[in-house]
Amino acid sequence: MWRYVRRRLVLAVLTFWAVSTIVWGLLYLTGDPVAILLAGTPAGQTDVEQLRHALGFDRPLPIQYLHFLSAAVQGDLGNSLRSGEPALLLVSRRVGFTVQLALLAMTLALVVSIPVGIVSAMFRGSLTDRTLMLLSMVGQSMPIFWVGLLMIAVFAVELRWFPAGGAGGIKYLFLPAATLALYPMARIARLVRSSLLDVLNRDYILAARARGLREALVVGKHALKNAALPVITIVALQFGYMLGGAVITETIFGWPGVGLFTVTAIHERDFPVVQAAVVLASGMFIALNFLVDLLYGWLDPRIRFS
Amino acid sequence: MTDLVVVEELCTYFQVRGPTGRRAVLHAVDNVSFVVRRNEILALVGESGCGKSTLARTILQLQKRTSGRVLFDGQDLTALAAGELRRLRRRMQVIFQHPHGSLDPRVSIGQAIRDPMDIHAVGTMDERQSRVEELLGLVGLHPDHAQRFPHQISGGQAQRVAIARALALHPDFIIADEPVSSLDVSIQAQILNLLADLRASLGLTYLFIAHNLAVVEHFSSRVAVMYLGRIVELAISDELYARPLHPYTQALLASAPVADPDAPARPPAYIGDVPNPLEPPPGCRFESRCPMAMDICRQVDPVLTEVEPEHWVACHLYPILQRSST
Amino acid sequence: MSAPIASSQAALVRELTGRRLSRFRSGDLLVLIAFLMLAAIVVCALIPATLAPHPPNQQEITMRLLPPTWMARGDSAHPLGTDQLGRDLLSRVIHGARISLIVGLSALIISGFIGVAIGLLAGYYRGWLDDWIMRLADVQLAIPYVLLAIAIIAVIGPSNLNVVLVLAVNGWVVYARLARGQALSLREQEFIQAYRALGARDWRIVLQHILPNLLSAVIVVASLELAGIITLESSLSFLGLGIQPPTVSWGYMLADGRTYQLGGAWWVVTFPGLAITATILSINVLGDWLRDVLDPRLKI
Amino acid sequence: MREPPLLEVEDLRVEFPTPKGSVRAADGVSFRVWPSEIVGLVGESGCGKSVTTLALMRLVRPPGRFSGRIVFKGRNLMALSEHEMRLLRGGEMAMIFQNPMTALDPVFTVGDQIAEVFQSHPQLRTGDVRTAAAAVLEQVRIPNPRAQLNAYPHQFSGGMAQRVMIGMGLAGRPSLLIADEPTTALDVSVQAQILDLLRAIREKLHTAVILITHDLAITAQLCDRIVVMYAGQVVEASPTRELFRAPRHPYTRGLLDSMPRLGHKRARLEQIPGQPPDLRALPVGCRFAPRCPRAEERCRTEEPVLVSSGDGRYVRCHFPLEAR
Repeated sequence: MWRYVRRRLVLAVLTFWAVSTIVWGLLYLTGDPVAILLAGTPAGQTDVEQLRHALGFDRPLPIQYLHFLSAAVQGDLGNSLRSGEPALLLVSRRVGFTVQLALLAMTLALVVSIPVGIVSAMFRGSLTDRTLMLLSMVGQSMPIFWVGLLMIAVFAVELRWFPAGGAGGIKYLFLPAATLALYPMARIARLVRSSLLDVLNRDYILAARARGLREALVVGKHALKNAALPVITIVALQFGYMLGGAVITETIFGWPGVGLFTVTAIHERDFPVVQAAVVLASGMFIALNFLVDLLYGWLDPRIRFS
Repeated sequence: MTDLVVVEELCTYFQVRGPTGRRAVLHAVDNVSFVVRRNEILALVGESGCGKSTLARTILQLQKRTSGRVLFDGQDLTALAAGELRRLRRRMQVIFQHPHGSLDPRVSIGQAIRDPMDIHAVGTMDERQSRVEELLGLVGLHPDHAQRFPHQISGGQAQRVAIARALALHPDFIIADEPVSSLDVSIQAQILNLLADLRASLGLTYLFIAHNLAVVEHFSSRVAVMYLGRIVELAISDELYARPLHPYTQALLASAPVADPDAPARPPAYIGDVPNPLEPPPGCRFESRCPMAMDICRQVDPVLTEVEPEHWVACHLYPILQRSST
Repeated sequence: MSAPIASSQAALVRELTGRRLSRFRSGDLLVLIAFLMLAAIVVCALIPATLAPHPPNQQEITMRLLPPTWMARGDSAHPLGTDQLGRDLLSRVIHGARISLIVGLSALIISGFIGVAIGLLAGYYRGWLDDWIMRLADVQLAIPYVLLAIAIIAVIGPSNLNVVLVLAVNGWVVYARLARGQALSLREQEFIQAYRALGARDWRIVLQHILPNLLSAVIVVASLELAGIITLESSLSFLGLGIQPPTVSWGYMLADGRTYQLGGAWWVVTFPGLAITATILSINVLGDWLRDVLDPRLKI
Repeated sequence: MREPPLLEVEDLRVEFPTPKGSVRAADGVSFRVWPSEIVGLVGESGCGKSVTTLALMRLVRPPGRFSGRIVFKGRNLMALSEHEMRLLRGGEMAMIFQNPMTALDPVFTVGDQIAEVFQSHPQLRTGDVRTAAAAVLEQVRIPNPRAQLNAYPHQFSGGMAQRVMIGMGLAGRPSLLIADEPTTALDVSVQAQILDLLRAIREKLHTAVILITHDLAITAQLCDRIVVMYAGQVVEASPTRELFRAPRHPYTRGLLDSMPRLGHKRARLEQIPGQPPDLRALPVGCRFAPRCPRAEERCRTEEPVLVSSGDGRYVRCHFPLEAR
């Protein structure tokens, strides 16, 4: 097990390094990083050269990279072009909002999807099953921004149950969380169903029944634990996307998380902030995947002991 | 020259790595030497994981060897250039265990049998076509089968197609890797008889890999017994079944079910499970399960020796016996 | 009934009731509806100018924010009403189909082609190439892509081509992993070994025996991927980082109309939203059906 | 055999619906098992032997259907409630499977899975479940049983895993053990040990065993009687010695002759021509007629029934073979 943990940890660190490098390379995509940074500002030639020198862009590329790396290791991803504050610090202040939103959304998604998936699998082919699966197919097909707009139109404008946007108490959190939850909810419900059906066809389920186990034990213990493995992967993936990619939901509802902050930064062409946001989100994502690997090792003895 | 295939000190090792990343070396085939004589059926017997299939693949150069040589009709296959090897492949063919698995599900039966000729550009289109029909007849299939696809035929028929495909280029040598083990008993006999007939009429040489001792006894002229990557005994079939020398061969034979209710009941040989092939013991590989293990077995790896004419065995029991008797 | 002994009842049932293309099942009505819906969308994408009653960008300021015909102030010339600039919504929805499908399909084809090629090579030849490609795929999967995509677009600027490229870069990983996995298992299959033993060259084995056998899995995955690509494209357009006006795109229509929706003009966002949902839903339904028919054991 | 049979199966049918009508995987299967007897259920793949035993345990899952009469220890199993049936499974009737590695749940320890049997059957409640579970492993000759309780299935070899399965089956002290190809996935040397274990269980515990297999050689020394199935039907049932000495159904004779037998090297194997029929397109009359060397006109029109010849032998043939 320890060997497995170590290997996963090394992989996570390497991945994080690779992601940071890609984000660093973003500015060089069009050739001249300074031009990107100054785009939209009426800067003269001397300003450009000054900035190039001040930011070190006139040094050889490998040196620039090493400089970036050594700074990044110390948590320095540059300063915001607007406020001059450290970009990473600015972004981190917004993480709390995003985590709140993601946690509530994932809770909502799981509370609905897992029972739905189980019921569908147990009553496979029934009217209930077909209705639930059709609904989840529709849920999976609705683009999130339209869902958000519908939520606002119905629950904020028409019914006036919840505010249409902004931040505050749980009231403000509910609509964005429900919006964000819809896709994973539908996706996970379908996955729980198919994964459970797959497991129910396995020999060990037949063998468990042949041993005279109660159906509740066969399904509730053997089938569910085995079916959980693929579900956990998708749950983690979706949660990771929420942490980093709740961009659209946050934009629609004006929820001040990392996503909205990033979009604002893009419109303001504040690139260090955008970079910091991508690095931070990827970091959370990678850390989450690492935790899932540990969870896998704990759930599946074949990984733990091999 | 009567030896068609000569295998010399062949080794195939695999670097294996578990999900945890621990590296180890699997000695799948370890210092194996033997010859296959023209027109004989040499059987290779052993339990799962003993390396018999890897050995077959290595001989055919489908698997890279770690060291050693394989001579086919005097030419060293391991030293040939890719083009020359490809030309030589026409003369050696292989039949696998799973009849449906050895046919491409998207290739019709006729095309599958024709493929070898297409690959080596043999004959004109018409000649290839008539050869396909000839081959179908040879393996006992109807010409109409040519239009069908693998999922439309039974396992026994699929195995016949695989045999026809192997015969398309007039090979001298065929490796049959468990050709009947996944077939039903009544179909098994059909395929075994077909293989025997083809050998007689086409002068083929077989390396026949199997785990069923009764099938091997029926079908082979000589038998090599494999254990954990090694050949532990090699003898003429009748001799081996009448007088197995290696304790492992004896245990195998004692374990095989005898299809005779009147045969005296025998206690099974309790030789436990096969040890982990990743960590072979320093001495004899069979030592941990051997009822007759001696001190020397734990330290010295026995070599395959001809203890009697045509009877080879890798066991410390025999050279000692010989020495004491002479 | 000559397949290897069915080890479990499930295998037996599968063997006895194996689904075939020709069979009509209860869910097939849904599939038929999805097929017709998608066909209609494709027709819209092919000949939008013929179908649309008005040019998509024709503005009539006097006719702003007209509701659909069946409502009180509705105008029969604008069946689905008009937007804030008096443009005909029906015409714009019809024209929007074109860019969604063009962008979606081109990104799909580029990423599918690259991904399958890379995956095939990695899976068939193994070795260091395989190691590196799969590492790269892991790294890419560890990035929340929406965020990275908008960052890239922000750097290289939004244009139709850039959107396609960003979407294609996102997509290749799925195909590469799929093709690699299938190639890895296929190359160990006895029939591939048999062709190698026959002396077939690598290109022949890969192109004639491995590629055709993984195509059905690729088609299934591609159909489900297409839905994702179209969603992502409309999301980027919604954020103003995707398709740029005057090209009509559903995502941009939604972004453009959202403030007017709050004022009560629900139709400006409802119809483009419905169009996207209908497209993605029908693709999803058909993809699901394709999987059942072509490759029921495929896990996605 | 004066005592009443332990198990009586009469006219058992198992059907699976398919697009082209339903397929009868087992069609009118009848046989009996007496206490502490080992019966071999022999046939080729697809002959219906596995579904038959699943039906005995009432484990055929929808959409499969089954009907017929199953009487076990005087109780009509078809009339039992699901609850009573469940207590019977793993209790008085146990079952083991072909591949022990897939029949054990990979994510729970072996001890946990054995304990479940005790927890699911009130009649088996013992003081300490762990001790009872260890005793189960000891009974099937697994060394160091107490420590092995904490092991996961993948840590066992195939042979050891099959012992665990057998042990679990014995936990409920069954009077009938159904073993579905218990050695097919194992090596020869391990197979011999498992068969020996089954023999010892019968001696010691007087458990009757139904051994399902496609390999007649296995049945020769282990089984008291053999039931031969072909295309969903029982074609012959007979005490082992008589069956080997003088098979009465041409199919049984064909099977015996086509099987290479250790120590009986022949120049050429006899072979049964053709292949088993597709259950979706069965021939009219006798199902074996198309492959039968003795088939006559009657065989192709009239389906034979299973008849007793009085000496404990049954055969489904219009023209049964006489002793050679």
